[in-house]
Amino acid sequence: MNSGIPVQYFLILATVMFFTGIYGFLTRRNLITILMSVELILNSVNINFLAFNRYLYPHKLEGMFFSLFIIAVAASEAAVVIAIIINIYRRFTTINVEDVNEMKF
Amino acid sequence: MDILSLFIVIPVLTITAIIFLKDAHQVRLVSAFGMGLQLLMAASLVFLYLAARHAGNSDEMLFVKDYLWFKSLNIHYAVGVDGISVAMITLTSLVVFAGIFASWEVEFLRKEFFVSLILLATGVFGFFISIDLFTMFLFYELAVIPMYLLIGIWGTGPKEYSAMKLTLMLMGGSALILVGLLGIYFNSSPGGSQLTFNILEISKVVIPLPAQRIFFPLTFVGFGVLGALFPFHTWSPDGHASAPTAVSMLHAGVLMKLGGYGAFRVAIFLMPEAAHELSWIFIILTSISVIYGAFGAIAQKDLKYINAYSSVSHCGLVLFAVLMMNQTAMNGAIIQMISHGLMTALFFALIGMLYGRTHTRMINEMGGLMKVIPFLSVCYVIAGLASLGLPGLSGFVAEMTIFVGAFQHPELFYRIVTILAVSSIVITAVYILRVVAILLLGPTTNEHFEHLTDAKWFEKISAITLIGSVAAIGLAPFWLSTMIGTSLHPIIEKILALNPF
Amino acid sequence: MINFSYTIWIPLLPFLMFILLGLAGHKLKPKLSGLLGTGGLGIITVLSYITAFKYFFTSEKVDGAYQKITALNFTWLQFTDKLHIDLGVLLDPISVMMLVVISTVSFMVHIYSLGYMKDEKGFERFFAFLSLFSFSMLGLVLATNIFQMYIFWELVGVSSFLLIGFYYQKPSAVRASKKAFIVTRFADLGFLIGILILSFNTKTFDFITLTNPAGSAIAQGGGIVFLGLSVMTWSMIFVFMGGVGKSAMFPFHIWLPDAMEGPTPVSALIHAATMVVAGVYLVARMFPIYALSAPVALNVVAWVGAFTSLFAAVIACTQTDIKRVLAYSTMSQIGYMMLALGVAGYGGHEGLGYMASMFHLFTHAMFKALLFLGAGAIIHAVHSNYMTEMGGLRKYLPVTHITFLIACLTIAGIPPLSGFFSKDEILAAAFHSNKLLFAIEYAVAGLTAFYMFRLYFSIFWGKDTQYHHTPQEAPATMTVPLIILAVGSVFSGIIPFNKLVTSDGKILESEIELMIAIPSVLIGLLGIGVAYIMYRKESAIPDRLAATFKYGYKWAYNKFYIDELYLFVTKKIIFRYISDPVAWFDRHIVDGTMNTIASVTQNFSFRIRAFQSGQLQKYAFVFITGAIMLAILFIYLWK
Amino acid sequence: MASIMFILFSAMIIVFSILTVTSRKILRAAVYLLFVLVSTSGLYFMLNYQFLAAVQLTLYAGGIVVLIIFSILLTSHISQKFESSGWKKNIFSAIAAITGAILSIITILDYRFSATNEAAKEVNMRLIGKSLLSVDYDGYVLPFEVISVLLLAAMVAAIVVAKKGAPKTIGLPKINQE
Repeated sequence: MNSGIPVQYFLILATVMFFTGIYGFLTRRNLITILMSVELILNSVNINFLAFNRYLYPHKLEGMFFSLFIIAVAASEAAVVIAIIINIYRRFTTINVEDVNEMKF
Repeated sequence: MDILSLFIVIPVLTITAIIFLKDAHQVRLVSAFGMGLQLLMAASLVFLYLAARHAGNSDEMLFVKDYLWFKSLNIHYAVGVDGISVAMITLTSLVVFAGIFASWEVEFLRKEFFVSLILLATGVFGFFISIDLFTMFLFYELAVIPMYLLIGIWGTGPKEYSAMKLTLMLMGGSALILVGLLGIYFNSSPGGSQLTFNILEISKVVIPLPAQRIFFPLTFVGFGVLGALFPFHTWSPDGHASAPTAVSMLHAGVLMKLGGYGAFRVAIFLMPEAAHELSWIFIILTSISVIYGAFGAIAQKDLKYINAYSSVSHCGLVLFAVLMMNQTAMNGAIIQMISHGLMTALFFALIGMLYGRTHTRMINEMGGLMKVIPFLSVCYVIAGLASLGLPGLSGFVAEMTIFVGAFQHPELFYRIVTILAVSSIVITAVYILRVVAILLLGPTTNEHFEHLTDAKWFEKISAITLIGSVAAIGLAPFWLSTMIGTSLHPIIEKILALNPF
Repeated sequence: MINFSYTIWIPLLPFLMFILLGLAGHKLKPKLSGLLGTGGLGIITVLSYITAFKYFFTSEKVDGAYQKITALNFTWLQFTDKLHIDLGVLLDPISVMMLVVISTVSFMVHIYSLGYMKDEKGFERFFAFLSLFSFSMLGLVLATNIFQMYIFWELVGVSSFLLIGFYYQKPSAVRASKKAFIVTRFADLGFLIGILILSFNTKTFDFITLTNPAGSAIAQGGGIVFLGLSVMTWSMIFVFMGGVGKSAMFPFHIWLPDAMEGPTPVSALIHAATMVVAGVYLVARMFPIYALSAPVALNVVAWVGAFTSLFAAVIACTQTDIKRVLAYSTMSQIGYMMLALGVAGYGGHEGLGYMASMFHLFTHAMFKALLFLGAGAIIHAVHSNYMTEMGGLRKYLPVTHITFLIACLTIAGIPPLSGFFSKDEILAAAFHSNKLLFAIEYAVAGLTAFYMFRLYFSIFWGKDTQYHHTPQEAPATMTVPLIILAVGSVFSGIIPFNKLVTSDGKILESEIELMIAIPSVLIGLLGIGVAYIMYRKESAIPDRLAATFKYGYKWAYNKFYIDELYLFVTKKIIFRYISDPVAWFDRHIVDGTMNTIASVTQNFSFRIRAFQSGQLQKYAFVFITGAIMLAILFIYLWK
Repeated sequence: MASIMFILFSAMIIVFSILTVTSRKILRAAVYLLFVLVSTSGLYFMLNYQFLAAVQLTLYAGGIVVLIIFSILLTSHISQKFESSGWKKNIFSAIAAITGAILSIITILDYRFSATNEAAKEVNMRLIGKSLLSVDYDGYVLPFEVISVLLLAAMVAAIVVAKKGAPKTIGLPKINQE
């Protein structure tokens, strides 16, 4: 099914996705959109893992399981982050990341 | 338990006892008891030491004990004393003892005050008994740090500023010392065997000259900061002015001596070649200290500032003499340390007592105190006379030994500088007499002063202890001078053997 | 060899007395402490006389010369193998003579003080200080080595300080004591430097070694030259500087007139008879070195002495405070002694000046103490120091009057009183050495007679002044010392000094040279005559003279403004131009640098803390950029 | 066929990723994210990881995106438009991102990947299940347990953190008014 596509394509795709996530992470102000960017980054990594697993080491399952665990971690991360966001919102009545700078100096 | 470690154990036990005391009134009694015991220990140490020497024990250090406590760097807890350290230990215990009585009426956080004070003393004692450079440095830091709390909490005036300044500058000095010590350590074994921090072992090897050239100035300046070497002395006036009485006493009386002692025992003893080569730079700096401190003192109006500058001048003389690198001058340096320690402690104690009564330290706000509080005034005059080098008091012995010793230097430059340094005795006389005349003599200017009370019993103990010691050294310097001289002898031999000048 | 070891008690006894009176004095009754002090001094006087007798008449001479005897010596402080401070007792003609002088005058002053200081507060303190002074002075003259001398020199200075400032609530006394101490201290600096140079070159402090004419010390010193003069000369000039300070020679004389603020017995003891001659004693002690190894320094001594004697005599003619007149007179007379030393040589007839100087020191101690004590009695009676407020006192104070007159005649050099002999010897010595110096001294002799009789006539004759209280003759405790000293002044001239105290210890043949003696008596009589005309009765001549020599008089009256010059130097230069700038420099430059370092660090950290903005995205940006940079670095640049 | 599918999916992923991070409306961004995630699962199918693709769909697309949307609803207006962030920030971030991307891509293209010649394993549910619970060489029971504890902890933490009534709240929640 995938015979025609070189592994590099997957990797380039993942890279683009990754840096799009980075860009979002750096530019978005809303904490939730930042979280979305993080999800993008995580996904791009997943793609990489699976591509490597499939193309280079098809007889093993590490990549797949790694992706599986990443998805699980991402899920818990999302849960906690959203709880934090809601808490921050209560405290500062905003979820703009630039206004949340209590940790400065 | 060896006798030297007792000098650390006793203060530590005293501190522990104070911490567990419930009644604040007992704190000072316990402290006085502990430090009195320490004084007795010091006295018995002197006797033990002299007895051992008399019995023909000619080791460089006596009562040596050595425990390894950090194997990979070969750091030992090593203690040992020679005549110089014995003299310094005696000085310290005298000053601490007097200091406890001088701070008898500290009310605020009394327990913590005495704990910090004794902790400081512990550091000083540890410093003087150590013969392992690292352990020595450890105790040095232990002595410097409580000072921050003591000034910052119990001080007067801009105390936070002064405490911070003092601590930062001394820490800067410590940093230099640490670099110097490590430099010595890594050069301590040119043969490639085990590196060591032990002073005695290092003194047997010759540290390569290029290394000495780097690490001698570092070590010397590092200790010089504590010894009020120009231009690193400015912590001293502010620090002393803000510190509470006992802390000023201990600081000027003992802690500044760590500088001189360290410069002598570490910088010059271990790196004599570089010391000889570079001494002219530091001779210039120290003679500036001597003259400059004295001139600075003339212009001051605050008693503590006057005394702080005077200390700069006198401690400058210590470093000056140490750098002359001959037996007599070094002997004089050690005696000067002791003498200055005692008399400056006396000064600060008296200033504290005067301040407690008049609530001012400005000389022009006081006057005619001799009539009102004769005991304290007479003590002040005696302290002043000791400071300006009156024969019969310790200052004379110290200064004359230094001057005669320094003047034996074979090079003309050093002799001329000595004459400059000698001229400080006149300037000293000027500022001492100025203070005495304004402060004590003349008519009583302020009617509030008419009702001041003279010294209380604990103040008398404090003053008399110190005056007695000053007079004892002044009248019979022979014992002290000989005790120090015999210990200096091997050190000088070493220096001379390396530098046949 | 006679055992002199008991002489240790001579200095030790007053020291013990000082400790006793100083520590326990306030617990004793004042009278008891006074008697204790006086009694102690009495014992010392007896001991001194015994010592003098034994030394001069029973000790063996070698080659007809008195030997220096070290009665006792122990090391007090070891500097090096060769240099050590010893404390001990050295007996030789001059120290024994000084013993007699000091103990006699001191004893008289003690007795006198019992009366004079009777109702003063701090009576026991006064006696404690007097004991301290006696201790120091005796220790000074008995010193076996130059450093012991320096030690006691300093102690003498401090006891003088304490005694001048005895009335410590009087600002002028405090100022005077401070001035005395600091000026002499400055001079002592020279002394100390001199000692250092001397000891560096000779490697010894010991007097006997140093002053041995055949010894190595004297031989060595001439060789090494520094800035054109031999080091020996340098060291001797510096040592002499100490003597100049203590003996109130020009230019360090300014403290002595002010020192008259102290109680009058103190002035008599310290500032007339004993301490101020310490400088003379010092030069005499080191005399062989001066004479044999440092002739230039000896010349300096002579000229300083001559100048001071003239200078002080001129000022003395204009002063009105009787104690100040006496103070300037003291300076003038000490100038004489210095000059005599300065013109002397070592041994033989050359040593005439040395002998004359010591002789004059002896007689001067007697009559000057007498003058001061007499002045004290007058002040005691009149409650004023100013001769303008006195006159006609001969009726009220007969004993004082007679003794004072004797003293005045003595100082004027009228035969057969003692002053005649000693002064004559000095003039003779000067005459044989340097005619110019002789001329100066000759003039001074006339001036001396003039100002002393000016004083005498103004006080005891002159106008009849009305007093608030009729002046009364002093009590016996005060008059008895006056009489004893008067007897001493009259008869001490017959002591054969030429046999006893000479530069090399041998007998010096000298006789009165009529060629010098007669003119000197004549000029003395001339001075007395002029004073008689001007001050016997109230007359307008003095004022007219003063008006004629207006500027000269004004300068002399204001002591040639030397005080002002010093004040200018100390106040303006030391305080304002050295000390204050140093303090400012320290606070602002040195400390300022430290503070600047601190504040720069602080500012820097305030600046860089902006990095810690709390902005998550900035952190992330930096992190990612950094990661990319590193990647570029490691992949492409770091090959 | 496969390449068309790939192009399709990757085009969707890239386009919607960019839309996700640039859209000024937050709910739309969430929806774009959903599209990205769905396309990604398509890629997983292509790579023959059906199980993972399913997980991706359910957990990501179903769970996380719903969670995100809920939180959006709790904290923002749906129609709220973001003010665009500063151009400086955007440009610098873009430069950083593009540089990074280029760097990575160059590296990827430079690198010669070499695959093994081992026979591919058939990934089926049985194998996955066995591996997850196995302690063998290929077993993942430890991470599995760890992840389950983590999930539990995350759940508890989420509840604790988001719980109302923390004592030091500065502003009252104004969700209802909005």
